[in-house]
Amino acid sequence: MIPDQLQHQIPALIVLTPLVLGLITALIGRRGLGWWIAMLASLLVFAGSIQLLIDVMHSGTYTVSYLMGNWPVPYGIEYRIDPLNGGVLCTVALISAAVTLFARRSVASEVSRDRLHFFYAVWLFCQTGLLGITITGDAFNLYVLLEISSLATYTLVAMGKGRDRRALTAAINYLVLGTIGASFILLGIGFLYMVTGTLNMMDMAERLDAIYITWGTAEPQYQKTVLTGFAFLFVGVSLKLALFPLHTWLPNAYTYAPAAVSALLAATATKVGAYISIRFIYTIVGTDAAFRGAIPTHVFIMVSAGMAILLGSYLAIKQDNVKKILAYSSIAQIGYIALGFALDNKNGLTAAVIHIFNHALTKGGMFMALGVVAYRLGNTRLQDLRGLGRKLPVSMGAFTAGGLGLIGVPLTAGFVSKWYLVTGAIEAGRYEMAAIVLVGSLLAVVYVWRVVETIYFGKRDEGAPNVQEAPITMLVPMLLLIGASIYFGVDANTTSWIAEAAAETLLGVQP
Amino acid sequence: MLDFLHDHYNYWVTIIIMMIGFYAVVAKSNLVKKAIGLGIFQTGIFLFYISIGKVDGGTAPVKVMGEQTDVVYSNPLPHALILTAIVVSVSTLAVALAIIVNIREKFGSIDEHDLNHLEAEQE
Amino acid sequence: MKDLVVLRVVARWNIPFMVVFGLYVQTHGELGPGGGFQAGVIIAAGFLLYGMIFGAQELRRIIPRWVTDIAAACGVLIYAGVGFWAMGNGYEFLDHAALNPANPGGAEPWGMTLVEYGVGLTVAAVMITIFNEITEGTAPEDEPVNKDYDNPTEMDLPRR
Amino acid sequence: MILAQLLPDTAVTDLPTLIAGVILLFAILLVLVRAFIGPTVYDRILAMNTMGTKTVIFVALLGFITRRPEFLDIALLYAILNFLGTIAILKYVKHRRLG
Repeated sequence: MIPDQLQHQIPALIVLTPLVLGLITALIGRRGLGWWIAMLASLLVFAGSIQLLIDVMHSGTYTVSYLMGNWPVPYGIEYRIDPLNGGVLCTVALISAAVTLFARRSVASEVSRDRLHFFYAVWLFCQTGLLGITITGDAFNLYVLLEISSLATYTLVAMGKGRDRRALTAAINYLVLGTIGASFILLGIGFLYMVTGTLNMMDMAERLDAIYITWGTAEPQYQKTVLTGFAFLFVGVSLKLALFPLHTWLPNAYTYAPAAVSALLAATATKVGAYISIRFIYTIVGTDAAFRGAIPTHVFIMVSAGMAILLGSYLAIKQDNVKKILAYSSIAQIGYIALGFALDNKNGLTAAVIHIFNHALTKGGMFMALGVVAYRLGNTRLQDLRGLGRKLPVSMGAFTAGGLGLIGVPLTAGFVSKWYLVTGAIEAGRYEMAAIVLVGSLLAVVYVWRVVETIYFGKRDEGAPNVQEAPITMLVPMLLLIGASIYFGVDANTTSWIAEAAAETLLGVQP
Repeated sequence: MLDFLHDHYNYWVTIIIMMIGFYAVVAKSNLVKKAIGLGIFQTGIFLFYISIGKVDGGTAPVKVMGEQTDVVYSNPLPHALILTAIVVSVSTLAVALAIIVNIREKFGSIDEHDLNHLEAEQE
Repeated sequence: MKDLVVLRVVARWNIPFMVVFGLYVQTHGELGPGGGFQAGVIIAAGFLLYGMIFGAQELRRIIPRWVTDIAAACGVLIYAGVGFWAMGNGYEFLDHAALNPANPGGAEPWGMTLVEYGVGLTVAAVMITIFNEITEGTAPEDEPVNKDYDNPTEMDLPRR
Repeated sequence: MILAQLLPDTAVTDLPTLIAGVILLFAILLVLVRAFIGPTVYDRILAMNTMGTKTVIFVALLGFITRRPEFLDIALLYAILNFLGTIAILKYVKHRRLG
C-alpha cells in the first residue's frame, strides 16, 4: 500500500510534517488557508502513526528504530517506537486530527480573523512538540520538543484573551510553573548525562544498570547522583503532568483557553507528561532505583494520586463553571493514571496506558461539547446551561455519555481502565488505593450528575437567547471521540492488547 | 569542610544562581521581574552543564592548527546542548514578555496583587 | 540620534566591518569558534546598530518587514530542505552522505555548511524582526526625556 | 588561584601575563562595586561598559596564555556586542525607546 521507502521514513515524517507545514502556514499569511493546511497535516500524521503502530505491533521485537542522519546509536538522535510510544502517539494524532476538524468554526469565533494563520501555525508547532516527545529516544531531544510544545501551549492559552482577559494571567502562571518544571527536567537530564555520558535513552538505561551492579555489594546501593537527577526529573515531569500538589496552573489554563485549545490540551498535553514519567521511571532509571532505592517514589506518587483523586473530584463538585468542573476532574483522572504506574505491576501499568487513551477520548469529546456551548452561548457557566438538553440534544447527549465514561460505568471506556486499576491495586495489596478509586468514582457521579441535572431538568430562563444545534463540522469530531470511547468500552480487545504489550515491554517480561 | 566546598564549587555556584532566580520568581510580584528571575534560574542550569563538560587539562574544543596530535579537548557536547537550551530560554522570555505586554493592555497593571484583585472583581 | 556626530561616524565606519566579521564567522565556522548561530547574531548586530542610530524607520526602509519574514522562513526551509533532499534520495533525514554518494565522508562538510547557512539566515532575520517588534509603534522622533546630563532627574536615580 | 585552576598544565612560565590577569580581575571587581553603589544610572552604564572592555582584554589574554589565537575572535565579538549594548541602554535611558 505504502512504498517501502516511504514507510521507512515515517518516524521522521511524523514530526517534520507539522513543523514544515506550520512554517508554511506562518509564511503564507492572511489567506484563510491556515485551517486547511493544519487539517492536512493532522490527517497525514494520523495515517502515519496508525501505520507505525501496526508496524511496531507486528515486528517481532516490538520496536521500530529510526536514526536521524544515519548516525550510529549512542551518538546520533534515535527515534524509537515501542508499544507504549506507539499507543500514545496514535492517541495524540487521533485527538489532534479530531480537534483540528472541530477547531475551524470554534476558533473563528474566538480568535480575531487576522491572527488565524498565526493560531494555526502555533497549533501545528504544538502538535510537533507533542508528537516528537512521544517518538524520540533521546533524552535531550525530549527536553527541546517538550519546550516547543510548552511554548506553543502558552501562546495558545493566551489566545483566549478575546473572550476573557483572565486567559492572559492563566497563561503567564502556566508559563512560570511550566518553565520551572522544564528547567528541572533539564537539570535531571544533566545529572544522568554526567553519570552515564550518553543521551540515548536505551544506552543510558544500560549504562545505569551497569553502574548499579558495580556499585551494589550485598545490597544494591544507588549512586546519589542518579537519585538526585531522578528526583529533579520526577518533580519537573510532575509539574508538566499536573500531579496533585503541582496542579495549580491547570484549572485556569483549561478554563480560559479557547474551546478547541482546551480540548487539545486536556486530551494530549498531560497525557504526554504521563508518558514521560512512565518512560523515565520504567525504561531509564528503572524501578529498582526509583521505587526500591533510597527514595520510595511509588509511595509519594500513590499519596499524591490518592489526594488528586479525592481532592480533585471534591473541588470539581464545588465549581460553578462547567469548564472548571472538567478541569478539576482532569486532575483527578491524572491521579488514576499516576496511581496506575505507581503500582509497579502489569495490571497497574496496563491501566495507566489504557487510561491515557480512554481518558483522552472522553475528555476531548466532553471539552468539545462545551466548545459547542461556548460557541452558541458565549460562556460555560453552570446556570446558563439550564435546560440546554432540549436545545442541543446531540452535544448534550455526547456530554452525558462522556460523563458516564468519567464515572466508569460499564460499557464505557472508563470502566475498562478502572477495572484494570482496581485489579492491579488489589494484586499489589493496596486495598486502600482500590477503595480510593471507588470513592473517586462516587464523587465523579456527584459532579457529573450536577451538570446533567442542570442540563436536562433545569428550566431555561425567560428571555434566554434561542440556541440551535452546532454546525456539522463541530458535531462530527465530537461524536467520533465519544463514540470511540463507547466502542472501546464495549470491545476493549485492541486497546488492551496494545496496553498489555506496552506493560510487558516496560516490565521486561518477554512477550 | 573547606575541601568539600572547594571541590564542588561549580555545584555551589549553580545552586546559588538558581536560588537567586527562584527567589525572584517566588517573591517578586512584578511579572517582568518574575520573567527575569526565570532567566537567572535557567542560567544557573546552563553553567552546570558547561561545568560538567570541562575535562581536566582540556582546552577549548576548537581544533588546534598544526601537527599536534596529543591535544586534550573539553567535551563539546554540553556546549552544543546548552546552545539549544539558550535558544529555548530566549524564546521563553520572548513569549513571557509578549504575554505581559498583553496583560498590561487588558488589565492596566503588571503587578500580581493588582491582578488578583482585578480578577476577583471580575468573578 | 543621528545628530550626534561621533556616533554617526563611528557607526558608518563600524557597520561594514561588523557585517564582514559576521560573514567571516559564518564561512570560517568549521575551523574556529563560530557557526551559523553566532554569525547570524553578529550580522544582525550590524543592522541593529544602524537601526538604533538612524532610526527604526530607516532600518525598515532598507530591510522591509517582508524581507526578514521570508528570510527567516527560508533559512529553516534550507535546513529542512537538506534533510528532505536526503530523504528523497533514499537516505535518512539529514544524512549528508546523500549530497555526494560517491564520497560520503567528503559530503559531510557540505551538508553541515548548507545547514549552517540556513541557521545563520534565520537567526539574523529573527533578530531584526525582534528589533522591529520592539520599536514598532513608537513615534518616529520625539524629544529626549532628559536633556540635562549634569543634573540627573529622579528617574535616573536608583530606585528602592 | 582561579587562573591556576583554569590553566593547570599550560605554560605558567609566563608569569607577567598571569599577573596581568589577576590585576584585570581586580579591576573588574572595582568596577563591579561602582555598578552596585551607583548613584546614577550613568555611573552604572559606564561601569558595565568598562567591565565589558575588561572582559574583552581578559578573553584575549586567556587566549594568549593558553596559546589559542582563536580566542581573539571571541574577544572581537564581545567587543562588538558590548558596544551595541551600551548604545542601546544609553539610547533607552535618554529617549525611552530604541528605534
